[in-house]
Amino acid sequence: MLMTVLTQTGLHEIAALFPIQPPAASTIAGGVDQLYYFLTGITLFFTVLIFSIIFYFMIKYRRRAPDEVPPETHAPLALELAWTLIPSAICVVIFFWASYLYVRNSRPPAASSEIFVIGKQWMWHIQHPEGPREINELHVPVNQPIEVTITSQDVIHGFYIPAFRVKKDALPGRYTSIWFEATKVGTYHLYCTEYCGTDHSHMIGWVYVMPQSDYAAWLAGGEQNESMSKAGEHLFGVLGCSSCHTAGGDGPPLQGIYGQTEKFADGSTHVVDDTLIRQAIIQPDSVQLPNYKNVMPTFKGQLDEEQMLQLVAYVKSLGPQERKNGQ
Amino acid sequence: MSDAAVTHEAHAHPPGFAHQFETIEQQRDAGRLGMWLFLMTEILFFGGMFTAYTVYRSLHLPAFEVGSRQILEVRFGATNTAVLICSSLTMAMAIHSAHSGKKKGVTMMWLVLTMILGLTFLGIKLRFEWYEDYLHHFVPGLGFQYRPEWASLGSQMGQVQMFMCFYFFMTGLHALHMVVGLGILTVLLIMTARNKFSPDYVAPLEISGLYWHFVDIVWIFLFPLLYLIGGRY
Amino acid sequence: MSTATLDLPPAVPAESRVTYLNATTGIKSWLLTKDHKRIGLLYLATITLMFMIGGLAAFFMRLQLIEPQGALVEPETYNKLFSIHGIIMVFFFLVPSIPATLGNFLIPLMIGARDVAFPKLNLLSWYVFVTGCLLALIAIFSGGVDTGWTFYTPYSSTYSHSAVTWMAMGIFVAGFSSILTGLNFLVTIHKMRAPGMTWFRLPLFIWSMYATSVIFILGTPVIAITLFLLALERTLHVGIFDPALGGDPLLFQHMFWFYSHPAVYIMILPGMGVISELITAFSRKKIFGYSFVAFSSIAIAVISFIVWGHHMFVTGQSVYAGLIFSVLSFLVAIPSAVKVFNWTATLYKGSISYEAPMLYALGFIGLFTMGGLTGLFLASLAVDVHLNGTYFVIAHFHYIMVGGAVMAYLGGIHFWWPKITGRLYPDMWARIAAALIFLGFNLTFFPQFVLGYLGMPRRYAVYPPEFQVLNVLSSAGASILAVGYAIPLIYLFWSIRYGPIAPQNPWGAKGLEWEAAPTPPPTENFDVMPVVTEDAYNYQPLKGAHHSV
Amino acid sequence: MHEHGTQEHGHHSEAIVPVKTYVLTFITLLILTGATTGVAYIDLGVFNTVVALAIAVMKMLLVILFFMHVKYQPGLTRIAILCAFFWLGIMMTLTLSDELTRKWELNPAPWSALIPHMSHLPHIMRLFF
Ligand code: HEA
Ligand code: HEA
Ligand code: HEC
Ligand code: CUA
Ligand SMILES: [Cu+2]
Repeated sequence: MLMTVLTQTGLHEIAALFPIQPPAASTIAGGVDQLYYFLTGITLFFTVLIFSIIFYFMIKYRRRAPDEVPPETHAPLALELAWTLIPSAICVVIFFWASYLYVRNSRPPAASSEIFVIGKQWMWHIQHPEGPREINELHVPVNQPIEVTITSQDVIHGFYIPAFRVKKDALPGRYTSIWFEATKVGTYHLYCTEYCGTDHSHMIGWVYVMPQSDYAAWLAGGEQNESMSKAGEHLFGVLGCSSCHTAGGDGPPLQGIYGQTEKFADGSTHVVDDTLIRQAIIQPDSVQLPNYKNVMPTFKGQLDEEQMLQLVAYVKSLGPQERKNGQ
Repeated sequence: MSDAAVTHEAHAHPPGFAHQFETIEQQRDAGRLGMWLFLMTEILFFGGMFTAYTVYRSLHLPAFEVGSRQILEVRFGATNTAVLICSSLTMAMAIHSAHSGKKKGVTMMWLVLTMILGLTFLGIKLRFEWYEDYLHHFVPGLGFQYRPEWASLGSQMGQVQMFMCFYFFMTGLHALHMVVGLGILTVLLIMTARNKFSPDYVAPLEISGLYWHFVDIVWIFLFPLLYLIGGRY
Repeated sequence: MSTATLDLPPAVPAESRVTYLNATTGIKSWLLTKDHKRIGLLYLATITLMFMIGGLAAFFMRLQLIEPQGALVEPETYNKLFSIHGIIMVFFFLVPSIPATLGNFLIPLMIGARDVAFPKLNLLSWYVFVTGCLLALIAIFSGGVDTGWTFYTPYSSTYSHSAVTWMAMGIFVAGFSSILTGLNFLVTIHKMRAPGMTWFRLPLFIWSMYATSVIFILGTPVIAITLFLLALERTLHVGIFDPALGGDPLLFQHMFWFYSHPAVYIMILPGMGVISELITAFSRKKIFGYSFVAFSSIAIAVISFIVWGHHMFVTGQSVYAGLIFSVLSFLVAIPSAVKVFNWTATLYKGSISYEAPMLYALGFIGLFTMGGLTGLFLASLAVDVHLNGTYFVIAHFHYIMVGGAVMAYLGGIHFWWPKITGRLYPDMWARIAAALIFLGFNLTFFPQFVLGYLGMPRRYAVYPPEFQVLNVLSSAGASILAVGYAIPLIYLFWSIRYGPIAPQNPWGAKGLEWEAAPTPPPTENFDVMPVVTEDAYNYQPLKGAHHSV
Repeated sequence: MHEHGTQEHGHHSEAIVPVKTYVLTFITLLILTGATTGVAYIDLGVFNTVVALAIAVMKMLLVILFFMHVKYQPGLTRIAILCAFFWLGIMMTLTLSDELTRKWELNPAPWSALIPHMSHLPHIMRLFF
């Protein structure tokens, strides 16, 4: 929008020199930009207001004689109330607007496909459930909501795609998530925004938004990795999970548990989600099911975050409502 | 703006009177307020620890309970609580005797008693708790070892060490305050011996008393938080 | 009453009168002084030094960023540069700046006391501060620190190989100097006011120092304990903040910001107090809405403690907590707005003159407004998701801290310089410097708003080439800024020896420090202890003592 | 001329707190210490924590009011103490407001079952239910 204004006013030489607006390439971006412009408007209004009043008074009431004594003025209560209440009202509007967008942007639509991201000093590891893995590159289809599950192998990183107006920190030992739906085919920056050590500024990459058909081709082509859940299934056997988690084994069968609400032995209820599966693997004793003995060993320290995500993907794939994975 | 002159009254300065004040009452009030403000700071200082402790206790409840029940011994904690309460009483009595004009020997006796009780507290803490913990490898950083009995905690066993870390840090910080308090008491003892105090001038005693009582209060919270709140049944 | 200087002796060369400056001589008389005025000057010298170190780091940073691939140093060094810059500027310059220099110097003078309540503690606080500075310098020279000023765990606790522990100890120690200063000020303001100096006659600078001191004593202990835990974690690795051992890195962020957000108001509140003094003096007006301005300081101090989570909107804090902290952050904007409007309205029908301090004051109002309003962008959840961690944040806080707080600090130094030294400085140079700083400042930091919106992350030693033009603009501005800061340094030093002798009250300002205390004051401040019979800023004496809203 | 006395002087001759008060306080404190220790050995569920903390607060109040003479002192001291605890409360509550609600993002809040038609609620409200 600003770009067009610049171009029309003949300032396009300047506009060509450096951009003044980031590309907006997701469904989220538009809403955020509108609020951003509104805030810019408010800021301009008050800044211009204050500056002009000051300049006006500076000239009108400049000192004319060294011993000038100006008249006394009084502060009417109404005025004080006005400039307390009007900004308050503006703030209320901004708060609700911003929070509405934020809450909306923090809940992925049900039809999202998934991508997993691991931050590591100093690169982004990205896994597609179908198998392909990438480093510092992220290929996504256009017009498809995508939920990104983010974690970190070491310190805190920040996963940031400015063109989509999304950002979330990658925390060691925890899953965070964002979602976006790209709207424009193109290539966009991917940054790390949480300071993470020496090469923090090299922890950058590119996001490629592709037409859906190209994306499918990309998935099919390239190096052929087994899908995440396949890799997870493999691990499930190697690590011995399958020895217990089979019908008649010591552990509960995992078929169909994903997304269900479970009652724990202490009576609390929990939804089986990525975080809970991760917790079951790292801290099994904190996941106590009523009819089972607490025998599952911890696998803490035996898995890196990538393998963890593969296991999670596998357990998920046993779920009843197989999520559409963008095929 | 100044249309009246209040000269610095040249009244006979009582001992300990500082030039920047107008009256000795003003000075005493300032000292008290100053100490209370300092104690506010202390509350937030320990408060930071308490907050971290609360958060982690709620996150790792089983491990913290095991640490509390299986490592800490209530009898020492309770005894020490009683010892500190006694020392608070003797401290209050020391101020009382100076304030009501008793012989300096009486005040000194109360001060010495307070110090003895303070030392008793530290002695119990050191000998029967910290030293024993060290022998049993319960000190993080000094050869901490996990116990087979804690195996039921499974993967959460590591947080027993975290509990002990908080335990040593909180009680250590408290003990450090006690040591500072003992230093202050020593100074007060010397001042009393040199007849610095009179019924009109007990401010240093009083202000140090506030500090001593505060250290007592910290322990009044540490005792249940570390030793008791999970229950010992 | 109307010409307040009447009953005071005419301007006498400082040399022929006993003042706090010449009452005793020799280095020792300064290093062992218990005089609040001299202690203020000791602080002034120390923080000026620290400012130059922090500024030098900034200078190298801006050089580095002229080229996308980095013009000067390796990323490793750049990381140390901005960490040192942030840490020095915040903990060793801006936090103590106005309180420890002007606050120390002026509080007893303004309320009509001979000294602060605890002069020995006051001196002790300076020594503690210097110890903290030395520890920080040790950290810098033993390899530097590369954590950023925020010390986020687990990077700082487990992964960084730099001198984090030394630096944490430096800040820990310097914190106690803040606590002692705050404690001293609170007791002084409560207990040492001259007869007739009621709460609502206090100059607004005193109110703002009161509010600042409250933050000092309630916030500082928490950063102390937090950094202590960090140091402990670094040495023992017991998992207090390390998620691999069951710790929660976000707890560190909570505890860090519990202090560090209020700390940003430690940095701005004293500046706001200075501005209230300057605006009234140079427009010869009673402040508009005295009690609103006074109470807004207290409101800011209190609310500042409940907004810290706005630094954590994208760091994994829960959505609920995010909503709470967002609404509270908007709340804190209101008292700031009240102040800005009341200052502006004070000019109305005034008799305005434009000496250098007034230029700084007007610059402050404009730049603070911009900095504050861009704070609203960041308090808005959805927008902060985009702007967090980018140069927009950098621009926001430099507008407030450099355009606001440092401007106010310089304005205050210029305003009270004659009082402090008994000398005048060349006003023309002062105005030129003020204008240069204003220009250089905007050129440096305005482009950074655009950079941030474009998505350029902060703490980047190298950056994508499309950001170069804006970065070069910013670096160009920074060099103008450096010149702008160098000029006052020169002429103020010059004036100590060669400046013309200052008259008793060069600005014709109200207030005990100008009207009742000689310039420069004697060691005990007043020849005759003052009694107060009128409101602050009574520039319209015809109407007499009258208390307006 | 002195329109308001501004120096908040205390009372000139301070009353001396009788020894009896001290001794009574002391005995109560000892009793409470015994009580809190004893209660820890009885299974009261969550109330173990509640009782232990309540007793600690009572003991603290006794020390503050009598040993530290706050009962006999001007309001300013009390305000200072209240402020400190209020601020400590802020730190704890708001920190826990994050730590304890992180799970809710993925799992519905505990009371969500009470609200049957949550899909009709606006986004912001839906978060809470
Ligand atoms: C002196 C320092 C100072 C001050 C006073 C402020 C003041 C404010 N700050 Fe700022 N801030 C910092 C220093 C400061 N800040 C620093 C150092 C950081 C970064 C730390 C780091 O990560 O390294 C930061 C970061 C920061 C963030 C986190 C950004 C992020 O990392 O994602 C946020 C988010 O809410 C924020 C908000 C605010 C708000 C709402 C105010 C408000 O108080 C502003 C109030 C003022 C006004 C609003 C202007 C005057 C009002 C008017 C002219 C009237 C019109 C008003 C209305 C319509 C309301 N700040
Ligand atoms: C009080 C606080 C304060 C002050 C005054 C300043 C002053 C300046 N700051 Fe800084 N800044 C911070 C607080 C402050 N800053 C903080 C907290 C951070 C965040 C750090 C982090 O991420 O952890 C930061 C980060 C920061 C960055 C971002 C770095 C990054 O994220 O990669 C940049 C980049 O331009 C910058 C620039 C500047 C400049 C150009 C000045 C100029 O105003 C400085 C001008 C001053 C001088 C140059 C010295 C005085 C001059 C002389 C005495 C003359 C002689 C000297 C020379 C000739 C060189 N600062
Ligand atoms: C020694 C047997 C055993 C092994 C080996 C084992 N588990 Fe388990 N698992 C259990 C038991 C028993 C439970 C029930 C939880 C409880 O009560 O502690 C469980 C629970 C779980 C749950 C939670 C189920 C729910 O409904 O909430 C998941 C997920 C899980 N295991 C995954 C794994 C994975 C992945 C592995 C291998 C890496 C594995 N398990 C290996 C015994 C085992
Ligand atoms: Cu990874 Cu910054
Ligand atoms: Cu903040």
